[in-house]
Amino acid sequence: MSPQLAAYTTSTGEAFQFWVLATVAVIGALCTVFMKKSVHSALSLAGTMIVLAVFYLANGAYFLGIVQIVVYTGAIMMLFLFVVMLVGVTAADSLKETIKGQRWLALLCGIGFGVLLFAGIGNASLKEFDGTGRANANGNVEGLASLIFTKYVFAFEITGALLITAAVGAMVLTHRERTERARTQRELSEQRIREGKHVPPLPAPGVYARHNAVDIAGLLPDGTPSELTVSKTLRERGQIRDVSAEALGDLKALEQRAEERLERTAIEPTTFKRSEEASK
Amino acid sequence: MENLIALLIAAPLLGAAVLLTGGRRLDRVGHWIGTLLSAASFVFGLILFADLLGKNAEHRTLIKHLFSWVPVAGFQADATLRLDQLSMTFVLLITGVGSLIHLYSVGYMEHDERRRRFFGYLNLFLAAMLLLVLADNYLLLYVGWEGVGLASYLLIGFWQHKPSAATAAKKAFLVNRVGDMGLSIAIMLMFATYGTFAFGPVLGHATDASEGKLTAIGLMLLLAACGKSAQVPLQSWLGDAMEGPTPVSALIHAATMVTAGVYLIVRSGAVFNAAPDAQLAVTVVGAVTLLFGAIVGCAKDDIKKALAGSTMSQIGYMILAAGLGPIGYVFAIMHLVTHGFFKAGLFLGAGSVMHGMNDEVDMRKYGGLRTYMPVTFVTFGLGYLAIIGFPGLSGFFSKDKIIEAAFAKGGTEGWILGGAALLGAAITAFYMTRVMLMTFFGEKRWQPDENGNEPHPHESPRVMTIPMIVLAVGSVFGGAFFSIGDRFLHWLEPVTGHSEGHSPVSAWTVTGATMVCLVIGVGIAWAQYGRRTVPAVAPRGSLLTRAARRDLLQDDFNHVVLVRGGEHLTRSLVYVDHTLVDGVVNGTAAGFGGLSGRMRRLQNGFARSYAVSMFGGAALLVAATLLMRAV
Amino acid sequence: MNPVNYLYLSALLFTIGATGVLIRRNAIVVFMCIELMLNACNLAFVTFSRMHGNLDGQIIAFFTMVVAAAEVVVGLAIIVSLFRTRHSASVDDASLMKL
Amino acid sequence: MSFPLLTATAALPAVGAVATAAVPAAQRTAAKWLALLVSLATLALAITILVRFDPGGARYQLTESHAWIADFGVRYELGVDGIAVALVALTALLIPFIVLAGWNDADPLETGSRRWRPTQGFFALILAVEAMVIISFEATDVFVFYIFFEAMLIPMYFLIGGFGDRAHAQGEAAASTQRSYAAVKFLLYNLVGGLIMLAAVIGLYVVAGSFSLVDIAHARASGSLHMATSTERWLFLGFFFAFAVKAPLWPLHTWLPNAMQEATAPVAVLITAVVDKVGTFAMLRFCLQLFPEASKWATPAILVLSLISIVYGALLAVGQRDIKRLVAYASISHFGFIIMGIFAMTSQGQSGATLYMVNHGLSTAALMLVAGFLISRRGSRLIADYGGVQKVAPVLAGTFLIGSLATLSLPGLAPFVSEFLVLVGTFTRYPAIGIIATIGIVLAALYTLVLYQRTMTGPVKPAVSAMPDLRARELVVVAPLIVLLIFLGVYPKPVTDIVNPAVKQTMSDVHKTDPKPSVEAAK
Repeated sequence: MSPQLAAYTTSTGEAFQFWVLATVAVIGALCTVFMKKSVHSALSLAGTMIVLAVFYLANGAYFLGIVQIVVYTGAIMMLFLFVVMLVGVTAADSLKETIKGQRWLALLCGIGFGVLLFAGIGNASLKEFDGTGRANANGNVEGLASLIFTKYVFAFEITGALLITAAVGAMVLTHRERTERARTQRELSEQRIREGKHVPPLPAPGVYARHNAVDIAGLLPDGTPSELTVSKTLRERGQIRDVSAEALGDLKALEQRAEERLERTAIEPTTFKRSEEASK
Repeated sequence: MENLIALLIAAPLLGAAVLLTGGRRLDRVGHWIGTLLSAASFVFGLILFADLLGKNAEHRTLIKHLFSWVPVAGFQADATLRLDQLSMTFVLLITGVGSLIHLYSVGYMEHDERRRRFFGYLNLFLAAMLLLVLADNYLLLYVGWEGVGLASYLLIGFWQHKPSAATAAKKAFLVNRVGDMGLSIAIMLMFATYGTFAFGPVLGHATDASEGKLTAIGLMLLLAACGKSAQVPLQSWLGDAMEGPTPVSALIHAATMVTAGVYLIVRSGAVFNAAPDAQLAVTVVGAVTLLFGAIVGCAKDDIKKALAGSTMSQIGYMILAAGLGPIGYVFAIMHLVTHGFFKAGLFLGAGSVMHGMNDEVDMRKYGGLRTYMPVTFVTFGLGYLAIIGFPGLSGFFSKDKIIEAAFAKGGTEGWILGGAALLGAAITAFYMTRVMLMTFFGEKRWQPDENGNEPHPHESPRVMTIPMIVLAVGSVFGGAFFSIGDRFLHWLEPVTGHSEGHSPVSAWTVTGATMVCLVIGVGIAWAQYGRRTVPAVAPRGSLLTRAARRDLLQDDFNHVVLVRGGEHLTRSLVYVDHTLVDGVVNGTAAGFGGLSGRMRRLQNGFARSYAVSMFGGAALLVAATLLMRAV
Repeated sequence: MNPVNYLYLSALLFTIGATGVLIRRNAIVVFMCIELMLNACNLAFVTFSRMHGNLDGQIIAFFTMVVAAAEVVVGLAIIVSLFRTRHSASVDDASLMKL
Repeated sequence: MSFPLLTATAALPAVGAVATAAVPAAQRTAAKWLALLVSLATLALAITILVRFDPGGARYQLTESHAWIADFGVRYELGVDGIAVALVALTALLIPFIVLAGWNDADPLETGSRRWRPTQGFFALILAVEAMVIISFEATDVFVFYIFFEAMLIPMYFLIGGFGDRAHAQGEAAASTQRSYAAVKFLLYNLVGGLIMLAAVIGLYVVAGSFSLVDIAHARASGSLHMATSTERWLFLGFFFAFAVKAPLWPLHTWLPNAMQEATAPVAVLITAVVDKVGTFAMLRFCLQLFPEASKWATPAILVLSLISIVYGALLAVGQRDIKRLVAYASISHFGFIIMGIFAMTSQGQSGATLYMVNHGLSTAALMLVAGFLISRRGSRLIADYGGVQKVAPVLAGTFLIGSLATLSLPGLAPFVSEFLVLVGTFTRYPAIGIIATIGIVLAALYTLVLYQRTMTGPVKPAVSAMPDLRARELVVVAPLIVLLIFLGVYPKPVTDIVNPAVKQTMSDVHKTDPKPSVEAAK
């Protein structure tokens, strides 16, 4: 690549590439913001990042472009997905605003800020550019390395310290210190007896219910769903599917169909009840 | 000899201090201590008098510098006493009459459990009054001036458990304070004008100042005199002051304190002489008051209030005389002294009557007392003859001279003033005859009170009658003693100066006219109260009578304008202070509170909200940067 | 085409990210939006690097990446521990700053 | 180096305050005695100052000077002139009476908790206030003065808010609310004043480069320090505002009635007789010396305000139904007189004002403390709840009357001399204002005598019929005050001799001479 000085324009290929990929990047960004499920957001963001990696490469930042793909899109976004999985993959956020005026203020600020930035960039006289040709003359990675280990060596060292600190910090934050001996099953059962609640084992999901999926609460004998039947993690994520209303609707429809079919009158249930009492 | 002047004041002051702080162990002897110290002061006075008589007329002024009182740059107030003929006259009157009244009070207050304190107050009064007349500068005079006011306040309100007495005392002090305001402004004017307020420099160089200044000083002094001497328009307190024990009325509100105004004007003669306008104001006040008091005196059924009206009227005569300038000063003082005798005698007589009548003061419930209390009747009668100016008695000499002097003022003023004085003489004769007839003549009209106690009129004990007799002797012979050979005139002339006026009418004509007025007054009274029986319940009376009973509505005016108005003013000010002045501050506080309450709502705790603010702030920063670059 | 268009894109992405931070309640999504903003910045740096013809911009972008990585690690750790205690990843639930 | 007498006088009560606070909870009486002894020892030191002070000597005597905060030119500088000596003596004199009068005011109602020590706190706070007031009087460094001027608010705040009258009519909860309202109001008013003053203090440093009163006044007098007219005026207003709040001057007065009403009588005396004096004293010392031209510029406005204070305070006193509020408004009226005397710019006025500060301290103490004794007996502050007290408690009534008479400036009692001096001093320069101010004399008689009449005279009300007369302790408090009132009324020369030279100095600071009598002027 021949060094190119003070160019006024890039190649048409790059321009084409820019317009296509920039559209993709913006759509990705918007999807990141507006997708209901965080998994979708994460994936959109990953897409945007890959586009950005391409742009880095196009701008002569080969090292950064690769790092962007490997480290950012590869590692960091995977970390995101991991956490999303931990918190609840399928949990869909409500996009309904709860703070009064927040959305409008946010949009106003965003638009205002954007307009100002655009105006600022537009105002700057950026008609010509140098290009990275000379800077990358000895190879991009070598160029970066020579800067990092000379001019920016202290900053580099400090970032190293920062990374270690961050790693340690993350460990400290997520690690739960066990301050006491783990309790044995016996002790746990004794405690349950002492507290006097849920002495028998927790009911399994789907008991008396029409479904047996793990996220559907089992029905108690009186027909009310019991959240105890669903695993704690799902409960905390709020991912319990409540099918009781649906089930009741189904039941009603079924009964109605049965009545139509059998031409029963509404008296039947009462007689049934009476006979039940009589049997007692 | 000069040290004796200080002792004059010190003796009663000591008495007051001992009696007021001594506690109950002095209860049994307290009254005698008080009387003794008062008499001691009188004796000192007599010694000093003898000393003065032994000197030439020009050297009869003794000055005693006690100590430097308020030394401030440019402002030297010294505690200096001055004894000259004028103050000597007063000293003798005050201590003499004062001692007699002390003696009388021993009997009068016998059954009062707080008698010791009463004598303490009386002694305090004597000390203050002596300070008033002995002071060598106006500021020290002011101390005495307010001191007598305090004593008067304490004594009027002596029976504090009676709300009326407490109110009367407060009223007296307040009205006097208005007068005191005049005195203090006068002193300030003197200081601003002369740089001092000692008698010597001020009176000696009075004419150095402009007439306007002098008139202002004179008018302020007149205001002071009006307050103290119960002259219109500040006369309203004197009638109520009769709530005090009768000896107090005799001593303070007849013989001595109320005449302090006359003393002040005569003492400041040099100022008034150079300020004719102020003098005119003085005479007008005197003339108006002498008629006002006389009219009020005619309508009152309360014996003490009738006498109070009379006092007002007689002091009106004195003020009138004092306002006439050098032609009247001496006669003002002479009338003051004779009035001291006969009015004190009359009050003591009234006290004696009340003493015998279970403290009844309504004359319509007296009648025919002359047989029950012969000594009181005779002494009261002599006082009566003296005050109406019966020829040969003291009132005749002193009052006649004042009427003559009023005519001698000359011009229209002279005629008006003289005429007022003559009219006053007639009214005096009327109301005094009325008092006399209602009390001592006619049928007995007293009835048992609601408890069934019928009064048993009886003569008072010796300790009370002796002072009355002494005063009666004074009222009979005092005037003649002073006037024959112009003794009093020659005595006072070096201090007050004297000039004969040019009367448009001869002295004998005036005397004759006075006699005619006298006869007319007595005659009308006789026709109304002597020949007819006096109704025990007051008839409704004419409009004028009813107005006069209410002090010619002056009190009502005061009540409506000053009391009610003042109450409204203070009440609204309290409201203003609470709502407006305080409200502005509280409003500011509430404003800030409300504002911060609103601001606090922005702090809703949501991180996103804060983020919006941050973002908005960042946008603003960008905008500011761009703007700066654009500019 | 002038590389300045990259800057416009960067500004646009940054604004979208910032708005996202303000609008979304899910802490993870908020974090993603922050990443978006950081990436937008990086794009700008890289573009500047090209326009000025030196590598300093790329260095800065590199550092940004490092810092962003550290930030993500710590931030996600915070989210996880928050989720453990509060059973929610919504930023609105943590409104303890309110008086 | 000689013994630092001034520091010792201020430090002794400060140390005493700490010691009193440290007394164990059970030894309540010991704390009282300790406080009394400390205050008496302070009085002894103050008397030593009085004796060692030479009226004819240098302007500031017994001076002490130490470097403190070198970077800001702050020095710990103390020194007293005649005015300060008089006020230090007044403060040291009044505190033992205040301690003695408040002997039982802070006893805990129930003797339950052992850790609760209100008594110790009460007396420690009083001593702390004394220390700060004394050092404010002594400071000749503006910064030092400012610090203690402000710090005084803290103990005062707790004294007002923490201790109130017993047996309040509306119950303890309502009383407590009103107390804290009064305390907060007191604090806010004075803090606002103090903050404005702080700005002016900093401004002064910027302009003058020093905090030393002596240096600045000297530089101003010699002309080496020139201030722009507007700068001087702004700085003056900053200082004056704080002092006017403290004094207090109409319309900044409304905190005083609340504070005095809610505080116990001894604390009320502490407020009005001691703490407020710092305000008027500072006007005389700082406003006039530092900003002579601005003081003259502001004189007409200040005189009018003080005139309003006089008449307005008196009128409001007439309208009050609460004894302590009445005394508070009376004090506002009297402070009007003091400020008027200061700004009349005549030697009579300023001597009178200084004398007035001393006399007002004595007279208000006498009246308020007796009123406090009265209130503690009946458990009510309302005038209407009393009547006929003189019949059952003649000594109490008598002392109350003397206090009232002192308040209305009866000649023969100390306040008369000062009030008349102020009036004369004002009159010679501003006749109209002097004359209007004399209305205050009449109104003073009105409110005091109405108070006396309603509470003490008339038929005995059932509620007061069993009221005991003054006890020995109470008599010990009141009798010396009355003796002093009479003595200074008859022979004020000892005080005027000390004050006069200082006033002369102040007059020369503002380049003013007394107006000549018109007779001499005409010649």
